[in-house]
Amino acid sequence: MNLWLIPTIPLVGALANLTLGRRLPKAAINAIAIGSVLFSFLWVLNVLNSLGPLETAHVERYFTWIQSGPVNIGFDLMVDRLTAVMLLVVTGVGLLIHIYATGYMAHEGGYYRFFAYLNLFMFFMLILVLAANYLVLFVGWEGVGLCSYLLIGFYFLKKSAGDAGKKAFIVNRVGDFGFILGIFLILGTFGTLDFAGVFAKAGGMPVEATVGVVTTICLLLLVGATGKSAQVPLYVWLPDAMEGPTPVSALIHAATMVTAGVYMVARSSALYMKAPLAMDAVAIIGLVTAVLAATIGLTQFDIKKVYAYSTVSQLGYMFVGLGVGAFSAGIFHVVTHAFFKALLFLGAGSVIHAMSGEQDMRHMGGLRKYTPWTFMVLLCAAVAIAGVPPFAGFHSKDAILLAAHHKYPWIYWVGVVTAGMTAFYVFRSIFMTFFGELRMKPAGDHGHHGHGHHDDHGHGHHGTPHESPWVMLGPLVILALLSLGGGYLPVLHFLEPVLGGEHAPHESFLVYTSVAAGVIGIALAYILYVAAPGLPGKIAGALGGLYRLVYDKYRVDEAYDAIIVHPIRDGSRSVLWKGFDLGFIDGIVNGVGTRARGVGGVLKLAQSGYVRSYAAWIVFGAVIAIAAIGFVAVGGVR
Amino acid sequence: MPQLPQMMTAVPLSWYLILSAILFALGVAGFLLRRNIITVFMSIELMLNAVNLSFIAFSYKWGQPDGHIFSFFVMVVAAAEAAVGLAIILTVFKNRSTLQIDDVSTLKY
Amino acid sequence: MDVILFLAFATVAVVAAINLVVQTHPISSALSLIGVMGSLAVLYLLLGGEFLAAVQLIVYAGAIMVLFVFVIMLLNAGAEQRRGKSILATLLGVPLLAGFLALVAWLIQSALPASAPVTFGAFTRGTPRDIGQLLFTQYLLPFEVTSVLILIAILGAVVLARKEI
Amino acid sequence: MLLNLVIFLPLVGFILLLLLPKDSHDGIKRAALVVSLVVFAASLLLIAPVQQAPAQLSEVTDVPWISYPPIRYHVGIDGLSLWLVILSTLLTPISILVSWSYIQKRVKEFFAFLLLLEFGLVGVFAALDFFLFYVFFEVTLVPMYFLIGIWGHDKRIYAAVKFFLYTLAGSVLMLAAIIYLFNKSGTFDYLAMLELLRTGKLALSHLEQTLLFLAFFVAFAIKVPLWPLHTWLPDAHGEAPTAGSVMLASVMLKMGTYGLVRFCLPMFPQAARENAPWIIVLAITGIIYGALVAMVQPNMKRLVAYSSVSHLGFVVLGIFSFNQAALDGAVYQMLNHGVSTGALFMLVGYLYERRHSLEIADYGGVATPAPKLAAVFAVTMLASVGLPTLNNFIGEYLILQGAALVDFKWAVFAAIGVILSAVYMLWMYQRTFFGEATDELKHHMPDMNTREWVAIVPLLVLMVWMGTYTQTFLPTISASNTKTLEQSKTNVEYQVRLNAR
Amino acid sequence: MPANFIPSAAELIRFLPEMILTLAGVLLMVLVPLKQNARGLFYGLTMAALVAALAASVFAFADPGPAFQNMLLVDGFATFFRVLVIGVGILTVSMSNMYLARERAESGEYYALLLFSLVGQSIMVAANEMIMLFIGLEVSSIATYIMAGYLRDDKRNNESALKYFLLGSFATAFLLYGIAWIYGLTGTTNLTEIRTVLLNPDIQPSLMIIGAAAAMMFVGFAFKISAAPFQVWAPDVYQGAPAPVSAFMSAGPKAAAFAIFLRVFLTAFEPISDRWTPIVWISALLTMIVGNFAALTQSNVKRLLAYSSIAHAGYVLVALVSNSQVGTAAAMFYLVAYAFMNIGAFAVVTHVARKGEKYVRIEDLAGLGVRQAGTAALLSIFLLSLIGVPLTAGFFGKFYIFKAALDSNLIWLTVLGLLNSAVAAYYYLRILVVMYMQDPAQATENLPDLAPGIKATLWASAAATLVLGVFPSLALDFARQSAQLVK
Repeated sequence: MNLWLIPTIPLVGALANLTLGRRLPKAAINAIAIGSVLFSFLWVLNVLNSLGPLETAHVERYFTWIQSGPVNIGFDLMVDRLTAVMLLVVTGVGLLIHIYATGYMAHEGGYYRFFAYLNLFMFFMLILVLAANYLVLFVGWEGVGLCSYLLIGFYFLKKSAGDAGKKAFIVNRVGDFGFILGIFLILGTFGTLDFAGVFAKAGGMPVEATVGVVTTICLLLLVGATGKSAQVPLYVWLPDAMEGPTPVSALIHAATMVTAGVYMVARSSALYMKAPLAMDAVAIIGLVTAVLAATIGLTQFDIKKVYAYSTVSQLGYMFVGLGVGAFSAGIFHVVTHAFFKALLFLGAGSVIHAMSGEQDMRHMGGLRKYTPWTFMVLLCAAVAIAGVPPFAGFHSKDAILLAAHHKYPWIYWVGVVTAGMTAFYVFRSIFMTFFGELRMKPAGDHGHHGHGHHDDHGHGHHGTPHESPWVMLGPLVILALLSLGGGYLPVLHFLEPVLGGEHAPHESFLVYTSVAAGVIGIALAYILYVAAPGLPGKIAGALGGLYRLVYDKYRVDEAYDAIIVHPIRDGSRSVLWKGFDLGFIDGIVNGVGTRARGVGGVLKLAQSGYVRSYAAWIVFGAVIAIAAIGFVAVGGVR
Repeated sequence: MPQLPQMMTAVPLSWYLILSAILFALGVAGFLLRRNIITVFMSIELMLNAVNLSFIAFSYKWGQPDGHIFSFFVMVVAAAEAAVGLAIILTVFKNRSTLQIDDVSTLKY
Repeated sequence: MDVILFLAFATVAVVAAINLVVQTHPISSALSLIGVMGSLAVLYLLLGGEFLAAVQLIVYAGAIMVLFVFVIMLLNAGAEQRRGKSILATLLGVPLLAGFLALVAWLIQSALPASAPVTFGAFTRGTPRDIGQLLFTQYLLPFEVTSVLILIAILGAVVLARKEI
Repeated sequence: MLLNLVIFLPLVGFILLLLLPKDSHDGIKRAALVVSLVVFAASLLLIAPVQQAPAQLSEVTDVPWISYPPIRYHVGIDGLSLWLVILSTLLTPISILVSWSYIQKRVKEFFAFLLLLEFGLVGVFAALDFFLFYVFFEVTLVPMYFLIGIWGHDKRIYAAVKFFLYTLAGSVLMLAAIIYLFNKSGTFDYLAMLELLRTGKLALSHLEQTLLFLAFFVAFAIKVPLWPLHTWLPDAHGEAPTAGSVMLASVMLKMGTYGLVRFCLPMFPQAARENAPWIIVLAITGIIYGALVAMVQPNMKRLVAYSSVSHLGFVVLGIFSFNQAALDGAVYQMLNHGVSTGALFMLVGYLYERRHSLEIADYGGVATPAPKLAAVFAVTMLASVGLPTLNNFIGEYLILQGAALVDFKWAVFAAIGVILSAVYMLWMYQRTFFGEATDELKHHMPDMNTREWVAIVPLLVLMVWMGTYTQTFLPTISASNTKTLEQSKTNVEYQVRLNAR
Repeated sequence: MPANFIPSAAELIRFLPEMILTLAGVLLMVLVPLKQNARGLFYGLTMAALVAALAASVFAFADPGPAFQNMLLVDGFATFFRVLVIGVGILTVSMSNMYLARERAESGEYYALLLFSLVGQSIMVAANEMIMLFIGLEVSSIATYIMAGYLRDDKRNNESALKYFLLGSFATAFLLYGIAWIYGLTGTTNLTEIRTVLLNPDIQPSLMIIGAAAAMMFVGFAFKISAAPFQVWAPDVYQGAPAPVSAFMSAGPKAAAFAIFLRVFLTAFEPISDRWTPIVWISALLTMIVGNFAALTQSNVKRLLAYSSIAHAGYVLVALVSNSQVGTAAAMFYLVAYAFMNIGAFAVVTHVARKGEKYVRIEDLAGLGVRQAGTAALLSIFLLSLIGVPLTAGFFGKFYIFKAALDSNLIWLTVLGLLNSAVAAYYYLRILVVMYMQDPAQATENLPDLAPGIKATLWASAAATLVLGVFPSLALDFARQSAQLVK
């Protein structure tokens, strides 16, 4: 079935662009980039079409990767229903975003570099979802992390971009630390890393026999997932990741990569279902993340930041879904979220494009008459995410909430509140951006804030905002349709057989409540940002410290710096390096040297140059020798 | 200790040896104490004489003249040493015009 | 008789030796050394070393010491002036000397508790005849080699003491 | 025969270079390059015979050298030494290439010393006679001492002397141990002695075995270097010329780890096992410590040096886990470290040749004027932080996996080093390559030239190759390691029986 | 009294080397006044004599045995050392030629003295009798005293000669006194007979006195080989004497002194070895420590080499302590190796020092690696050998010695000695550092090219150092065969 073609073609595209791109015209670069993704999309369709219903997983083994003693890992790829879903999302959304990017990045430097990285990302992401064992999955896992590092740091001239990229990579490393330990433990426990083998063995074992170690495994995997999927406490990298170009934010930090954690947990559902404790941990972490991020989202003004925190919050939702056992619901939300969140980001990108690089919503407003299309598509996305029936978000979110209520009702209620907040901040952004009148700063001034790299966006048309070209709007429209209708995709029924997890009974009351929460949120947003624009400031003032705390994202970054980063760095410098290495050890080493010279300095004083003192030495030695050999009959110092 | 009458006629061999030891030691002392190079050298001669005395005493003990031969050779050596040593002392005196042994101490440490 | 002679000349020898050590003027040291040698010659005789007694007087006291005195005169070395004393020498020297003496004396006593007492005339093989015989038979090689020694002495004197040409 | 060629051809080249006229620089360089390339080609031919029977010794030569005590010229290679030999023969021509324009003064001596160094290194990995091993072990000191001391940076003399004395102090103990072993067994031959141990003809008391093990261990631990005996390394690396750092990091450090695997494990199995706990503690300390200190180094080369301390800590951990996977990983990691750290030092050298500074602070924004250099550096850096599909990942994974199978907490602590490696590397990379470049930096920073490409490409290829298709290398290593572990186990059983009596 | 005292032809042959040397010396003495400084002639004559003597000593070994009523014993041991000292003589002569010319010193007397002192040494190493031993020692020493002060107008030479002479005679007096007592208690001066007496329980004299006497002989020997605490004279003397003479003294007479030391203590006094081993043990350790540590702080190359030669004497003493055939062989090999590398080093110093030995500080070697790469390379070979780096003779020397020590379970002495050799590496490395890693100081007058004589010495020594470093068996096998002193 040549599954390997699916990831390899984008890889080839990436390499081609990396090596030759410098000399190629933009058209060629586009052709390579989009062509490769398009190919793998089509190939995915072809594969799924020919594999049929996928009752059982289809595995392809290529070559032994690592073979040593107990470790025997092949480079294997597989397709089952979960993979199929992810494949379609990744390649499909990925394709759209590639197309969009050709327009968005049209005037950027390092064009070829950008698309090379993007293709490389596709390669690793596809490896990740196609992997047939944990280590190959880990390859994709680390690979996408690398690409996100490269793409976040794409504008490497800016220090902030570099920092953000570094932060992303390192925080992910912390997650991977847990993940790899989990892998060690899996191999130690089950003797293999193949999904099939592991789950088969896990299924075979009695719960009480394995619960301890399996729980440990699941928790370690969870650590990995929190890193990649930006959950508490490792979510801090994602908002900064918005330093990257908007299409990157859409593809990697909204639609695909960040959902890898969800995918991995869902993939390991067989293990998790044997570790209730771990399940609860997943749910709690998801919930905390959802609430925390949502609250922050309420207060931000940078449009991309708003959507970033929204992403974190939505990922939290997915984890709640997984944690309460509704794996397929979680994945379903991954799919719909991919649609509307990608759309939100791309739309935001279009807005930024229109505003020639402006990202602060306080300087926007009334855009709907300048950029009607962007407005329309963003509206679709908004209603989708707000959970307004019958649009995409409604279905997935409801599935999760119902399952949550089925397990822990209180989680449901918190979820509902969060849903309300979600609806609020999304529409807040819509209203601030498209309603009211333009609060744009005088032209030529925007270069100073906003972002330097966007300056070349402004070329030609300062002043009035402008609608984006069709190459950007096209994908937007498609995504808009998907956000609207995506809820009717049969993902749930497709997945439940493979992922298991009990199906929650449908209770209309609960549905109405959550919808109501969404509506209330929208209404509040309208009141505050359209009807009575003065109000938010007052409320903020009223809340005072609390507001500022939330506005400063609970100062988590500062806390991490103060508690972890600085102590380690300064400690290493002053204590370990200066103190121990240079001070202690080299002190000893050089000390020995100086001592030796000192001893020598003393010893050579015997050489006073006076014959008679020399004679004295000889006599002295003679007496000693005579005494020793003559009288001290030692049995021999041997 | 042998009894008195015998003592009148005969001397214990050990007395000779003790005498030679004393002379040897005095030679050592002279070497250590005297500052005039020539005197120092003479102290060495004194030591050699002490050694000779022992040799001869011992060859009396064994009743064979090997010891005499040995001390004869010692005298020859002493003569040769005297010639060379005094020549060296002369050169030193020529260059430094001193016979104080402690003045000849530029090479040190 | 022997005892008197021994004690007498032993005393002379020791006193002269001590004098050698304590005198500050080389000449007096030299003279006392000659004294030591003279008395030693007598003791050699007591031990039956006729030949050596002669050699002692002729070669040693005669030739060698004359050489010493000659050099002393040549360099007209005066008495030592006390200065530049090496502390180490004095500090270590004296006690070490005492220790050394005691050590050796005690050794000798314990080593030869009952050695044959020395009576004059008991040993008769120290005559020039015996010595000569041995020198040209048993000790031929060393005797020949001493010639090299003398050569070296000559050479040394020539090399070191001759004037620049 | 072929092996002897690989060993002695560099020596011939050394003498040849000495005979060449002093000032025909190009001739000297070319000659050196040709010789080293021939050696490399020859060493490649060694692969086939070894792969026939990786656990056995191939290409064995065994002729008497010194009649008393009976010292033989006994060389041969198996799956363990094969790749290390090839690593040495590969990196020598590369070092010659990187020194092509770097070395301006006293060219002749420099390249001569490089070849002499190669002679010693190959000899070390091929020797099967303790005495011969020691001889080669010491012979490598001299050229490296001069390489650091003559062509190094400002503090070169201190560094060179420190390097020499540190290593010498360690190896004299090993010499004592070797002599002691000879006096007990009457042979210097490695295989013979193993046989004696196995059959019990050579019975070492527990104390003897422990002391001998420690004597060898200290000598090797200094070379590795194992924390806390590592402080010569930053100085040596920091001051050495590029080629010196490359050879030192890539090959010379492996002499220590190789010695541990080749001698300490099979010869003194019981002592090795008994002392493993605290050795592993030191190793893990080194992993974390090295990473932390590397993080705060202002000087690139010292940073990489400390990163070596960290990486070699992994190797030692793997060796003393007494586990197939861990040991395989350790040996594999020796090669990985040789490739990736060697490449890192080369790239730092490229930067130095352009900017004449090793202080990270003097750089920044290099990516703008020299994107290719930046890209290559990125790949190398990623390899060294253990990114999957690049070589180091395999080694680190196997080591940690193996250690985890023995004792999970070892893996937990050691894996912290993996996080930190990302920290210091990325931070250094960002400070060096990202940001706005000053004009004069732009002016001094041409991109990589052809020679530099030629030098670095083989290593890049290896990074990917060894990271993706390990079957080329791992089976041979694995086979010989299986034997090593086997020997050590049997000897342990024997020892236990002995002490039971 | 022996029946026939007329020496047989065989005996004369066994004495041939000494005769040749003596005759050559005398011939020189005769020629000197006739032919004013005909350097070439004297040089050629001396060389011829030395080569002849070398051949003779090998030839004499064809029929080993005693000579002259057991005064001499020409066995492998004696032959080994005869060849060694005469070889040292050859190397010294070939480097001295240029030196004497440079210093405008008469060469005839110098060579004569050298030959005579070699006579003394080759008698020493073959001596089987205290008298022979003593006379040989004196012949060698007195000649060396004169050579140490050979440049009579040089203050350093005078002082060196005076110190060497006074202290040397002083120590000799102790030696003599010891001999006297040995004679007094055993009634013989023949080494093998002394041994038999000591082994015979019936006539065994008080071991206490024997020990004391042995101790006094130890003082005499220890002085000659500059073992602590009798090493004090060595640095001053080596520093003051003409460089070639220092080279000679540290290689030839020292080796000979070691030879008799080994012979006396391992044959005559072997029965009481458990008495003297401890003190030699301590002395060996002290010698290594004093030599190495004091050398760390030296700035004058000659003085540094003097201290280093003290340290090396310490290593050889270790071999003596191990008191075994292996140890003796090790000591013999070491002395050969040491002779070559040390003479080589001194030869370079001689060359670099220029007229009047103006440049003998370590700094004066700065940049030698650039100014005269060849010389520097040779010196580095010698230094590396002195450090004991493999593939040089010095390494095998140390290796065999410490192996012998371990054979005798001298574990602590071995470890301490090895650590000492690590310390020693430091000051040799300092010279290497200065040569290669420091730029030449300004205002150093340019270095003349290597004179042929010195070049010959250097190349020969270097070649020997390396060859023995790769094929030690060449010298060691013979040493091992002849190391058996007690038949």
